[in-house]
Amino acid sequence: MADLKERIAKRCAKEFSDGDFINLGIGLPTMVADYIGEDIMVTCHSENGFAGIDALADKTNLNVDIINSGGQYVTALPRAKFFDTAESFGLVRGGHVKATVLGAMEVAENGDLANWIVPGKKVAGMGGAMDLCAGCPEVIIAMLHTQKGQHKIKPKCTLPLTAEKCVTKIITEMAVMEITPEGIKVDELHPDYTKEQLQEATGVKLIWAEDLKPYQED
Amino acid sequence: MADLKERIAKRCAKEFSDGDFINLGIGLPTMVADYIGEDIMVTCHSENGFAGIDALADKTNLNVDIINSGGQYVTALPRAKFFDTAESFGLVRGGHVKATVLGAMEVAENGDLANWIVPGKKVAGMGGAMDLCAGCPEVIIAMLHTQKGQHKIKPKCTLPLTAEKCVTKIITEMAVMEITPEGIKVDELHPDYTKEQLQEATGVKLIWAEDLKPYQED
Amino acid sequence: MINKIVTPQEAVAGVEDGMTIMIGGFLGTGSPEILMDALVEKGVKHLTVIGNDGGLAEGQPAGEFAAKTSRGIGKLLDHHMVDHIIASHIGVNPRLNEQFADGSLKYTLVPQGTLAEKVRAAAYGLGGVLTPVGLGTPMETELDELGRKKEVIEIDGKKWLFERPIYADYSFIRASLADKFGNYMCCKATRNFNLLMAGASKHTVIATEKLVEIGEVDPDIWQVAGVLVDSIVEGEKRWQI
Amino acid sequence: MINKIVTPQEAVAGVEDGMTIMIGGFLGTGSPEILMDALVEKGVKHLTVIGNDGGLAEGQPAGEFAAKTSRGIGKLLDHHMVDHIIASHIGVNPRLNEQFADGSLKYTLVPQGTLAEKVRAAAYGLGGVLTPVGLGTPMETELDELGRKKEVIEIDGKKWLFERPIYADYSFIRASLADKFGNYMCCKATRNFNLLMAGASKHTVIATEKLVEIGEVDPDIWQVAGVLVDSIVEGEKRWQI
Repeated sequence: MADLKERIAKRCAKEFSDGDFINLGIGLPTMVADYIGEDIMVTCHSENGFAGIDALADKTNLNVDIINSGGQYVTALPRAKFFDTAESFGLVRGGHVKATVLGAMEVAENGDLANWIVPGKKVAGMGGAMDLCAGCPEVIIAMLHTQKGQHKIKPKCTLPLTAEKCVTKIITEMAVMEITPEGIKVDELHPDYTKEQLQEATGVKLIWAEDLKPYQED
Repeated sequence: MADLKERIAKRCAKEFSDGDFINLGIGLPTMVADYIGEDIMVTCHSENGFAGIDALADKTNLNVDIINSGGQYVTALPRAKFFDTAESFGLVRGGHVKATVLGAMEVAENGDLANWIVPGKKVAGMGGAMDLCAGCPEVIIAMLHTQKGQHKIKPKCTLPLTAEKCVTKIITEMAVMEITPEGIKVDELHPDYTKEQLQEATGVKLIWAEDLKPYQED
Repeated sequence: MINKIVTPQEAVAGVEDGMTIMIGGFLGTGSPEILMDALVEKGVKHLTVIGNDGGLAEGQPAGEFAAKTSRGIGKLLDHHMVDHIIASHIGVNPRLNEQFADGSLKYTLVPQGTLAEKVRAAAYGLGGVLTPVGLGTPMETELDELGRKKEVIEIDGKKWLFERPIYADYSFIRASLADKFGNYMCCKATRNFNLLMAGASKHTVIATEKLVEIGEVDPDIWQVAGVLVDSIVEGEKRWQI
Repeated sequence: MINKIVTPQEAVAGVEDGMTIMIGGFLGTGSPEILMDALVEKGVKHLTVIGNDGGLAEGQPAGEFAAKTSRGIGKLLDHHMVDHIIASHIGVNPRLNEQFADGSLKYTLVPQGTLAEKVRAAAYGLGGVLTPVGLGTPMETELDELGRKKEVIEIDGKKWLFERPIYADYSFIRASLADKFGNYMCCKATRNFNLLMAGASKHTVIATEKLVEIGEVDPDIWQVAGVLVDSIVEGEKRWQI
């Protein structure tokens, strides 16, 4: 499982190029930062207050005024810009944060995303997730393809939405898929799986790219 | 004439108390600052970029990065806060600039104000005047009571408005008047003039305060 | 001459049961702790609180840097002083879900960037916010913090969700540095809502870590204008871990 | 690694006849002069210009500190490069009224605070501005800069004027200090529109008085994020009087 998550994080990291400004959600998406090439300069947005988040802090470099959006003490890059919440989400809503990488509970065929609430369960709140999904030009879902054998990619979301028609790409351990006006198109398939297996693990009829490629690993 | 303008400026200065944040328009209103008591702390807004405008600059203290809204080099008080235009007019629109003192071409009985454009004449633009008149809780008109014998206080403005129902007080060389729901009420009359003279110089029927006072000079 | 410097007790003296207050901070970072302590001491009840989240409870976040006491809004929750919380995230501090469950606390959720703009609109006299955030989600259909229906407004063929400004009786803000006129700045990631809440309430109170004389530092450092600040409290401490 | 540092000529190379550009400054103070000079050198025509005003002409303001050359947008007006100016104040620079009179220039007036919010709304992805400013005035009935009707929107019994965001092809900004990533700050009264225009255009260009290495100064000094800046030009001078 850890290996699969690492695979997904590594593949996500390939989405970015020099100069990009991006946001990485909590959990698996946070791992993406570890795999971004050192030859490119990618700046990560910490929605609570700055552009240019670096690693977790330790006793030697901890500044109590610098946390990430999960409340952990972190360090900031030398090029960091600190900001208030209006500026932080102005950057998001204005489309200046090119991409956000997030997990999902459900993704619909049209790009609808549900990842913030399960009715009846403990309420956590959307935090900045709705802003990020509505504002970022690219919303990349990084997740395990299914949950306990259940489809997460579905014709329609059954849970309340985080944002409508926002997802642009889905990266799982099995495949790399993009949301198109015609439906979900598979661009890369991992060699561990067959087309049939991917289709079976997915709740909507997949479209296969004419130039379907193997899943890019390293 | 200069004496009359000085009288008006001096009287306007009495409107302010310790801690007030105000805006003074160009011309006569700018003179008001000279008469604000040194025992109170009044902060003046320079809409182009800061709170805490002081005197005009000279060769000994000139900073080319500090101008007033008329483009003149000025100095800033030690308590100055510099800001961008959104913050400047956020303070105005939010009602945090308690009062603005402005000249007028026409003031209507209901507080409508026209002071920014004469159709057919050279166009100057409203600059920040519409924001100030719509945003400041108190809009104080400081002007000579009439222009070449013509009424400036009228039943209705004939020129395009700067803002509707914005004027709260009118201070001229003759009187101090406030705009009330019933009409224009005279609170102070200068001893150089009779009630009849003031009424004649005014285009609307005046209401006389029950406790009509002499014009406060010094 | 006007003197804005008061004790924490004086700063909160006007806060009454049932009032609405807004509080800076993000999971406690950048919250004015000495004002929270003064509110707890005063023992005011039935507050409506506007903030990003519910602060932290003792022992959060997990790990070696866990707090030895509650932080920020968490202190008010510990003492059951809050009836209604308006926030973007309410999942971290366990007091929140406990009090939702026992019925003593209700919540209104607002997306983080929308909450920021609602506060700014209140401070800056705007009629509200037109945002794409929340369209097609429960934000579109749920009532707002005062039970008002939200409108979807279509402009030039594109839809926007209209959200109203949000006002309070008091804004409680943490500054890193301030002068005696109330000009202030917040270091690093403590800016969050602290730069936005000044002027959005009837009374704006800052608690500052450092206080300097007027004119002591280059004014280019100030992030918020002292003209918005009614009261200044000295003695806010750097968070100790 | 990405390099944003270019010459003034490179910074304006993409500006074409007929484009819309927004320019920081207030009567010249805080305008990026080296970018204006580069535009004049390039000789681009039929521009739509968004700025607070028309800058200054040679000899303005009257008095001992009069400028020896035109300033800011004034330089573009001297060379008849502008077809349409969108500004709050057009009375100072005499070139403006001359060119209105000869029919070569048209104008759209926007109240200063509204113009600031329109620019901010464009940069920050908001649907527009709801302001009380301009109600009952010609602003309510005149068409906006793109000839669109403005709406008066009534919310909870109060009227607001709806003004749309304003976008451009290029934002030309003057910074006092910047780092090589594009983080920047503007000293004193040069902030005006310079802190707002970044990100409101397809391309954001800053001309800076001082340029430092990344990490050379405390990041708390920065007012605008380098992530919004596409190109950085060195060599902007302090205005000489």
